[in-house]
Amino acid sequence: MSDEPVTMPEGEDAVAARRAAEALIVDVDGYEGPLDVLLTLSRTQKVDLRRISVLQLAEQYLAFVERARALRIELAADYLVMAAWLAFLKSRLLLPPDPTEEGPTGEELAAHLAFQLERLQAMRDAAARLMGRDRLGRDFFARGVPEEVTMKRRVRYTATLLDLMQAYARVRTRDEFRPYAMEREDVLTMQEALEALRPLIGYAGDWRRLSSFLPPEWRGDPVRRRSATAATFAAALELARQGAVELRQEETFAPIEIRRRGERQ
Amino acid sequence: MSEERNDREKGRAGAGEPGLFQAPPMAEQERMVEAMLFASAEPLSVAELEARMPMGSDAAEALQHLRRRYEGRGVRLVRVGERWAFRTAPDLGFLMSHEVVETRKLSRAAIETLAIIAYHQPVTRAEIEEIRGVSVSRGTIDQLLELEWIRLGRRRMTPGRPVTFVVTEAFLDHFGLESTRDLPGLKELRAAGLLDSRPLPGGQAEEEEDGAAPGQGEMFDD
Amino acid sequence: MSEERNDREKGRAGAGEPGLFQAPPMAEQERMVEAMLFASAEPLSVAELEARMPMGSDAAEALQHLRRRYEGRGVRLVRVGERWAFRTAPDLGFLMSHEVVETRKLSRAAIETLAIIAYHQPVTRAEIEEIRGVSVSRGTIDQLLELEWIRLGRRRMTPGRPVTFVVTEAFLDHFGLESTRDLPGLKELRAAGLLDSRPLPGGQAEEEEDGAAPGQGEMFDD
Repeated sequence: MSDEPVTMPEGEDAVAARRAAEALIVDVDGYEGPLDVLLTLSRTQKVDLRRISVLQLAEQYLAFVERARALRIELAADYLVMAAWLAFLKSRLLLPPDPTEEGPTGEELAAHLAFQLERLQAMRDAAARLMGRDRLGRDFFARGVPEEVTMKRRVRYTATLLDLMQAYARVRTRDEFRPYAMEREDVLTMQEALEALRPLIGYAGDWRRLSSFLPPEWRGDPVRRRSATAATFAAALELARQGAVELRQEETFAPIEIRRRGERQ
Repeated sequence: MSEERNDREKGRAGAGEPGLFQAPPMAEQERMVEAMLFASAEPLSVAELEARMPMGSDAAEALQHLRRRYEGRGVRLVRVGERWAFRTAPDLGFLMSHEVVETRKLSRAAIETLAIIAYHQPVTRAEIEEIRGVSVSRGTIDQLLELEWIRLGRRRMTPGRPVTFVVTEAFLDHFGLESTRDLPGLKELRAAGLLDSRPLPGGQAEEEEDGAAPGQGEMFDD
Repeated sequence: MSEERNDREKGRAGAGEPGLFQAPPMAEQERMVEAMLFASAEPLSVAELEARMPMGSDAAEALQHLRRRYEGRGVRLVRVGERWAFRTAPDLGFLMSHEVVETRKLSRAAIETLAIIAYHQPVTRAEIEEIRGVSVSRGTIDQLLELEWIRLGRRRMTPGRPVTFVVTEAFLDHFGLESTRDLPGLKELRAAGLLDSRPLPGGQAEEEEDGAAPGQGEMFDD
């Protein structure tokens, strides 16, 4: 960004004026936004930022935008928004205040713009002072050979009483430590059913319902009963396959009946 | 040293004190702090020092003694925010051309953004943009975050809960500042009202700024 | 420092000496050597120091002064071959290792073994294994011994005379128990909801619980 004051006299020094204008426009990307342009323009007034003539500033800026457009150079929306706002501000400053109108007065808006410009300038000065300070790694230095602080890790183990009790409960219920196996408590295996059925079948010369062969202790609980029924049925099939028994069923879902084979009456 | 050692032994031997062991004498604590800070390139806090010292040590007091001892020397004990570090005296920078680390040049946008964050912290991105009159590119913030000169502060309790930015201890260390209160010209800027967030008269669209004033107060008030 | 600076200016101003400029006063040279050695990543020789110092400086002499200045301090100026460097005083080496205490939960195997010892003491390793249903690693027992939560009890008067394990006072302390008899029984564990994970089918679990109480009684009878 050029620090030279930007003036745009009409007529005479047309070349210089155009160059100044072009510098501005061509550098429009170099500017950090419309506030930056305004700050640059305000410097031509060579007064305290708090006392700049916002009206004059608005005129300079509008002229700048006008020239940019005359040169068919596209301006970013930010710049045009600022131009529109400054035109509005200019009208407010020029016209006598309308007491019926809401919102801030032209003076208030102008004062705010002056504040913004002053604040931006102040931040730039502050940034320059900051960067001008003695800096680490350039003007002052840290230790060249920092010594490694070795981290000795000491592990402290903890457990709570709850952990202890839960652990014991876990062990005692064995619900997680036993090698995995199906719970067999309520399952009558076919082998067991076969062993139960085989001695009984000797007495069954007549057709009898298969359900009557369920071991008595497996009849009450429905879960146990289901398992025993399935096992006994499978055992009966096995005995039939071996030729020891005959099976029959009157119709679908009717009770299955069983009798010893070979001894017809 | 042998004398100091003897003192130390005596100090330790003294029983009947509140602690289990009595802390070593201050001269010895000063040596310890000196050694730890000398060995570290990074600033260390009182708590970090005391964590490595014998029980009952008072690193803060040892630091005061040590700071005085190094006044005017080629190496100085400096405070960096809540931490302490040895740094070479800035007037001897000319001897250090060998140690200079070439740093990436910061863009103007980055420098200004950094200054705005330092002087206005905690500050939102919208506020930075309002002050600069131009949008702040993601890259600028990223660069400052990467340098670890800024970090995220608390979210602003305004609609949208925008994040704020604050400067770090690494920032203070780099620019040789004890705290953000020592930023050059801070008092004058504040007196001139240039650190106030002054909403646009009529208050259009700048509501977000309202939250800024108390935030700043928190940060800089003594 | 300002005094030293003045000296330095005077030193420099004095013309008509052999060199083009007079060397800075020794105190200033000492500061320079101090700063260079502090910031350098490597030890520096007299020649290297002097190459960076103003003409006519005597780094060797400055080193002698500096060495004396650091005698008995937390940091010492040491000679490394032909070069010089600052090093932490050897007696403060302990500060350069930072002990971090990390709290970790006891492993499942360890806590279960511990629980079995607590509930069944004195108990042999074979018994622990029978109760847990898996073998107990040497490491687990060692860890508990090291923590001083268990110790060896009397040998069992059975073939092989196996060692038994019992819990210690430290164990009671840690778990806030007056005695192992304060440990809740299985019924209480269930009442407290600690056993609610998949109770065993049928009445077996109940039986087991019932069995636990007398078992425990035996175990803990003195």
